Amino acid sequence: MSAHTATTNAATDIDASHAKQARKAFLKRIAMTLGPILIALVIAGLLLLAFGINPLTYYSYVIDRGLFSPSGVQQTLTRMAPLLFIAAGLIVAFRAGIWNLGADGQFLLGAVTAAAAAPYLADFLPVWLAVVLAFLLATLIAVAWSLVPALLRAYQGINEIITTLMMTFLGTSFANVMVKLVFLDPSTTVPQTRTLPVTDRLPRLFDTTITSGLVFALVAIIAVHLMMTRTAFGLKLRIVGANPRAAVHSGLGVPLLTVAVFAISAGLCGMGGAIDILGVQGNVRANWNPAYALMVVPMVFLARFNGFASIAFVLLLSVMQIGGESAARRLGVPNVFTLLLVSIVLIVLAIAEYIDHRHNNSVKA
Amino acid sequence: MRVLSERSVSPGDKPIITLEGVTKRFPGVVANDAVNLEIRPSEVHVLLGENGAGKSTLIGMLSGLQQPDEGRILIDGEVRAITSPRNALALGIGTVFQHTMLVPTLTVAENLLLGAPWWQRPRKESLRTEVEALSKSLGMQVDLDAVASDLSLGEQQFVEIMRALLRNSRMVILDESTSMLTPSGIEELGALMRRLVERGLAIVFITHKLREAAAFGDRISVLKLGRKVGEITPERFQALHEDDLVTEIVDMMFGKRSDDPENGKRAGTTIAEDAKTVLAVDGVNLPATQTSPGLHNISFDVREGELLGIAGIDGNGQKQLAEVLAGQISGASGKIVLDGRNVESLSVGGRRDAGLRYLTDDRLGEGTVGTFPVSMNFLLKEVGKPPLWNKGFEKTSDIEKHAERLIAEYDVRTPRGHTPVGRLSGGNIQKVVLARELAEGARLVIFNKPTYGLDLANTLAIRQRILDIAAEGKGVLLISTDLEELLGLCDRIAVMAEGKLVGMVNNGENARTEIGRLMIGLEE
Amino acid sequence: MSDLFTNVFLSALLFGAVTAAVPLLLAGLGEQMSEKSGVLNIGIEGMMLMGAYTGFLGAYLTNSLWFGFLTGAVGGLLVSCIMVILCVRHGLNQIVIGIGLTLGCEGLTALLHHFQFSRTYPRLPAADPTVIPILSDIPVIGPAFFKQHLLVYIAVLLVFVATFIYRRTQLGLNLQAAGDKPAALDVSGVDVFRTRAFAVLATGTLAGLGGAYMANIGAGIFVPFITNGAGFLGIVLAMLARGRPVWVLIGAMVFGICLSLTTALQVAGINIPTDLIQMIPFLAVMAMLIMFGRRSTLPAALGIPYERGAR
Amino acid sequence: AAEVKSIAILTPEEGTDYGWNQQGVDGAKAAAKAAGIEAIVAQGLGYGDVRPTLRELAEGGASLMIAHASGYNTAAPEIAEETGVPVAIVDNPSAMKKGLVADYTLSGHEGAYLAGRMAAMMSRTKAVGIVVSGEPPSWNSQSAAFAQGVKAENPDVKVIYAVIGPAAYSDAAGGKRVTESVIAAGADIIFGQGNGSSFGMLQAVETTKATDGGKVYFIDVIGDKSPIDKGYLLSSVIWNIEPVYAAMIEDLKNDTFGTKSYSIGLADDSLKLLKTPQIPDDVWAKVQTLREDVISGAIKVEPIFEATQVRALMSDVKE
Ligand SMILES: Nc1ncnc2c1ncn2[C@@H]1O[C@H](COP(=O)(O)OP(=O)(O)OP(=O)(O)O)[C@@H](O)[C@H]1O
Ligand SMILES: Nc1ncnc2c1ncn2[C@@H]1O[C@H](COP(=O)(O)OP(=O)(O)OP(=O)(O)O)[C@@H](O)[C@H]1O
Ligand SMILES: [Mg+2]
Ligand SMILES: [Mg+2]
Repeated sequence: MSAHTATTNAATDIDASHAKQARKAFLKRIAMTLGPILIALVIAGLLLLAFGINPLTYYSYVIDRGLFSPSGVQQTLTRMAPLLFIAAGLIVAFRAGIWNLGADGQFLLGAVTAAAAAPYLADFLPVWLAVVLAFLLATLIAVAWSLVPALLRAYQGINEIITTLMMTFLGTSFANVMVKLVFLDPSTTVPQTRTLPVTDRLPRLFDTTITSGLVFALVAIIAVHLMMTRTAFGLKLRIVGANPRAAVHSGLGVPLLTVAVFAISAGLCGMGGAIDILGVQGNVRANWNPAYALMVVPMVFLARFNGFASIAFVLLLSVMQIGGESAARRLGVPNVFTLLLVSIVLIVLAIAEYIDHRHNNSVKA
Repeated sequence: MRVLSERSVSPGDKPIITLEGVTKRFPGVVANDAVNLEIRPSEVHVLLGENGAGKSTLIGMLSGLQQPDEGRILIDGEVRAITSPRNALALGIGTVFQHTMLVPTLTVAENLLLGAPWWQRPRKESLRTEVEALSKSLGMQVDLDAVASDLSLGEQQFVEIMRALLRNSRMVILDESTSMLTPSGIEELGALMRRLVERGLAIVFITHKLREAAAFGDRISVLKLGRKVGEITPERFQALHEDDLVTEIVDMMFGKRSDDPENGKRAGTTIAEDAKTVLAVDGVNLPATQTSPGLHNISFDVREGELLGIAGIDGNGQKQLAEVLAGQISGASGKIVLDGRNVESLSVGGRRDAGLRYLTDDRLGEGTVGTFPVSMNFLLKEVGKPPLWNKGFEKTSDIEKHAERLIAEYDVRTPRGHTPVGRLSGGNIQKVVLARELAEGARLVIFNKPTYGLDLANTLAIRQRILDIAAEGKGVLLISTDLEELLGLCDRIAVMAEGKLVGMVNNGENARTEIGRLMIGLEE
Repeated sequence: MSDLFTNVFLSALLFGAVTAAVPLLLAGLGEQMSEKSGVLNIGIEGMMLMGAYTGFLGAYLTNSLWFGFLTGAVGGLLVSCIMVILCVRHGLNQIVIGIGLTLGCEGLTALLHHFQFSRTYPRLPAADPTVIPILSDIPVIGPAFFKQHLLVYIAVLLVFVATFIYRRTQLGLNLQAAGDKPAALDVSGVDVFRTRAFAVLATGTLAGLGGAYMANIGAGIFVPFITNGAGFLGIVLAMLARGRPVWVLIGAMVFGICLSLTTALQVAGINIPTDLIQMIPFLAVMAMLIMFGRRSTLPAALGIPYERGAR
Repeated sequence: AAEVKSIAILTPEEGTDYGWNQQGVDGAKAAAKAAGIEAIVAQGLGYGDVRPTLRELAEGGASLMIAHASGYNTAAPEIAEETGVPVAIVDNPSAMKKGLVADYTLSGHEGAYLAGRMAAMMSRTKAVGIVVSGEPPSWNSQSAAFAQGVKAENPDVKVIYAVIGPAAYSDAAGGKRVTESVIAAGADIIFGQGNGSSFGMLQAVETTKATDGGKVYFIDVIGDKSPIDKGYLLSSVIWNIEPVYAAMIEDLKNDTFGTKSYSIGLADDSLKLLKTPQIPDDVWAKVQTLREDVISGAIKVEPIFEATQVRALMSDVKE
């Protein structure tokens, strides 16, 4: 009897200490993320002061618009949808050791395809079907676009950093050509594709302006996270990424897996483009290139390729973009200040991550 | 083999280097624990110890790669910190590391020239004369214009020794330099060490082979779990008989146990006449490449319960043979029949499923994924297969349990199942790989240098495993450059040279000489 | 129509090709050195942009182009110092820091431009060319290649200096070792940190100089985002060229000539849509990649921070 | 009648470019001042998605939101629909909706035509150049009209047309390089359109000699760069947008917003050629006469917005 209670006591003790530890770890994570952001804000604040602007006002505007005002946070969440798809695509590639720096090109081609296909298909198909087909088509085209670097890498061993960078230059140029020469909306003088009417776009969530694309994006990135960490297929990709020779030795078909990685990664980036068009933009204009990936790449690294952490970092990026633009306007700072803010936050977060990593290593000793 | 009597220079009295209470910790291990050591001129100081005993770590601190956490290092009696490799070189400490430290894309000459002031032009000509002078007095030959990656590992070792000597080192450290050498190469290196100590140099020599220690050493220190557990001084060394010496060392390293692996002969099993053929290889060919001799019309078979050895000097196509059999390289022709079934067209995975297992000699390079946990490395070749995966989803707790079981069964020394395998010592990594290859369903296992770099206890354990597998009625193909190992374990031994099977010898009375003759090309 | 293609016009086209190629050449040479030593310097776009800004500022304030090149080089150098401290010294992720630096330089230079120049848009006077006697009298080619600013000749000379360094000096051996096997370099007594730091600082200097050339001579003015991705093209060229500086020169010239070709085709009034014509430079580089990229194996330790004694 | 308290203007770049953005911002400010209301300026928004900004401005109580970029003309009507706040857009008259969406597609083609006439009169080398950093409709119509003006004045004057590159708005170096090539091809007057890159064109004009050894002149569009001129600015096709914005405010008050198109024209000088000291008096006088003819309809200039048609026109001109 007493022995029994003793063990249960011990068990609850262990449970309690476990929970305590988990909570501690969680709090530490939060501190390790918020702390650096605070430091970054102080640094950026000094810059603002140098330009004669009260940093506190600036930040209160950023937070207010980006996070706390009801309509502001809806914008933030809406902006996250394409970013999350790109993040998901990058996670697959980076975890498999493929440095896909061509996400912007893949995103744009997906966007152009969706923008061209949806209104066209809607002419003779039910709208929902047209949208779904446009989404799939966009994914397909983005996948096809990645085939060049994929095959070059898989069968010729040509480094994908160069090819994907180059394919981005080419892709933006090509998307532009497609908009101007092929998918031009004849009813307007502005070079852009036909516009999908607001009512035909993806539904918004409840009574808000948040696009339902956000839900798809969250599903995509969580699915990718689970795929990479929990499934055999994800493990295979990670083996290829961590040690390609071990992959050969273990009997994995490395070239085929490489092509698969490119396809999934580019497909997700293309979906990001499609979701942005079908959910928010409605059309693509010539020379439109939001270059989201340039900012998402570092976020994914900071998240250590973890899907959930990526969601948090993408949220942060989105808040900075939406809130920063608002604050800049209200205070008369040029909008480019947002770039500087993002850059400082990025670098300080990277430093914090490094210090954390060091610390962890020495503590375990 | 002992050359004690020929010593002319008596060991100096003043140590070049003294370690006092040196301690080094890594996450989860104390690699060196309050080690005291003295290294004297004109002396070969042998360091012995199991895998992971902390020998390389000690060397790391002497060569400036690592700093001790506690304790101090005295050089010529003065306390000095060895802050960097550059500093170590300046103090006259030259090191030949366990893993090659040559830049693969540079030529031998360029590798030797590294370290000169950055603004200078490489002094190739003066290097050439210096190297020639050294070559003459030491009897070593190196091709200065060869690209480092084209050299065999043995040749690379020589280049590194040359580099240490070119730097006018007072002390040369050789970390397992013999593990990659042929028997005659080992003899040469031994002779070279003698000549060097005669010139007054100090040598630190790390090896796992007790006979080498006994043959070439003057003083022996033994490390165990980071601690120094014993030292045999030159006086005792000279007084002891070789066999007693070995026994004493074994006692120090492993406690009471003195079964010398090199005496262990296979209990004369006989393979039944009617034993089934597990593997039949017929007329396998592979085109030669720049770095390998290819394979030429290789045919042999292995029967159930049989241990077939493949002898030969490293680089004569053994690795290619193993990889062709495992399905890792394409472009080969010929027949490979496993249990009566042609497997040439099967993939690596297909052959593994059919029961063909290949234990690679490149544990870190291809055998494991260093950053992955031990538990996953057990399953590297079974990814996605039930029961540990359910419809492609991993069953995390089952995988952990599976790992725990194997860790216990194979005595893998690791802090936890999710420690990255790259952090383990070589012997323990080998156990992980072994556990993986011997899993369910093995019919024929190819071992490629399974005991290379392993300590005595691990070597014995692995050899016992190999015998057990054969005893279970499976076929074994054992590739090794260690003739003793082959003679100790195998039923038959094939000899490879230049990508050809030049002969097949039944293990027995005259096997050693026959194989030796085949290896050096005396019999065709 | 063809009467447009006078010698003057042809040499102006070639001249333009050279002008467009020089920043790419400088950036590519710089990036090549970083990559050789094992550092993937994605921040080069930011370094160029900073060099363009500080270079313009220096030249504008002192009225001296050469002082401008100096300040431009220093601007790039300062940005690369951050990269050295964070990525080489402490081993932070090179891609994160590189992109961070690029974004930061974009924001900062645009901001500074806004406060300083956005009402006045100062422009520099024309640069004096250095005329090479005799050679400059060759029709078409002469005025295009031998009536350039001295810095252009220096940039081309740097190709040979770089080749000399890689082939004939200890520094060259050090750089290659740092990229292919840093541990081997370390144990031979050469400081890997210093070697890589030197390479990254050289990259910053060259990129800054390239940016300054672009602003001071290429445009004669600084406007925000003026580099327009030239740094990223530099990365591509460096990777394409692997260890050979001459290939950076060839790649940059091919790109520059393709740019001029787009102008020529338009002026000739060939009725292909401009947007198609303008894909030519990228297609040309992509074609070079497919043809020669196979040989472009990258240094084994590229992008991997070196930590002594790590396992 | 609706009460109009404030107008907001959204521009892709900062309103300090002596061009499109500055004319918009300055015009909006002036119109607001004249009407005694507040002007809210949201500038430097880029060419991406402006919906968040539009929504915020609407929420903030703006009475009218002017989306001053053709790239905004999809988003703005949608947000007007969603929030009920009126918007003004450019380049999409078909989206007009009473009380909600007005379009002010402006075209400077008549001014550009006059500029072309003037350039043809003044060119010594009998060749003029058009350099653009992109091909949006409003630039196309001016490029075309300029070429037509040149041809009408003197069919022997060649027109050399060159686009710098895709999305080369900030490519000042490219602007200079291409302009130098065009000058080398014989042009001594450059009609330049581009944002940041137009400063590179100006720089080329200032530092390069024409093939005849003389000075090269620059004709600018939309804004007035004379404060930063060094004596090479020949003229500019100036767009004064203030009257347009003022009319919008009036229409809002009168509940007629969204029922008519706004335009700029030579008649009320909302579109005019900039007079600089570089223009000889006789030339200026001739141009003034031509201006009357355009106003009276004696000369008809049709706007051409299509890039392909613009290019076709250039090759026609040359043959
Ligand atoms: N850089 C490091 N980081 C973490 N652990 C390390 C590191 N270096 C060595 N160790 C650990 O320290 C212990 C001693 O390793 P060391 O390499 O010195 O052994 P060794 O005696 O040379 O073994 P072997 O005979 O296998 O070469 C091992 O447990 C090893 O895993
Ligand atoms: N300016 C530099 N450029 C490139 N590498 C450098 C530079 N400075 C130092 N290094 C690197 O650091 C290493 C050590 O440099 P340095 O020659 O200054 O050392 P030192 O301590 O002065 O040694 P010593 O003068 O005895 O050779 C060099 O081998 C070189 O690779
Ligand atoms: Mg060791
Ligand atoms: Mg020195």
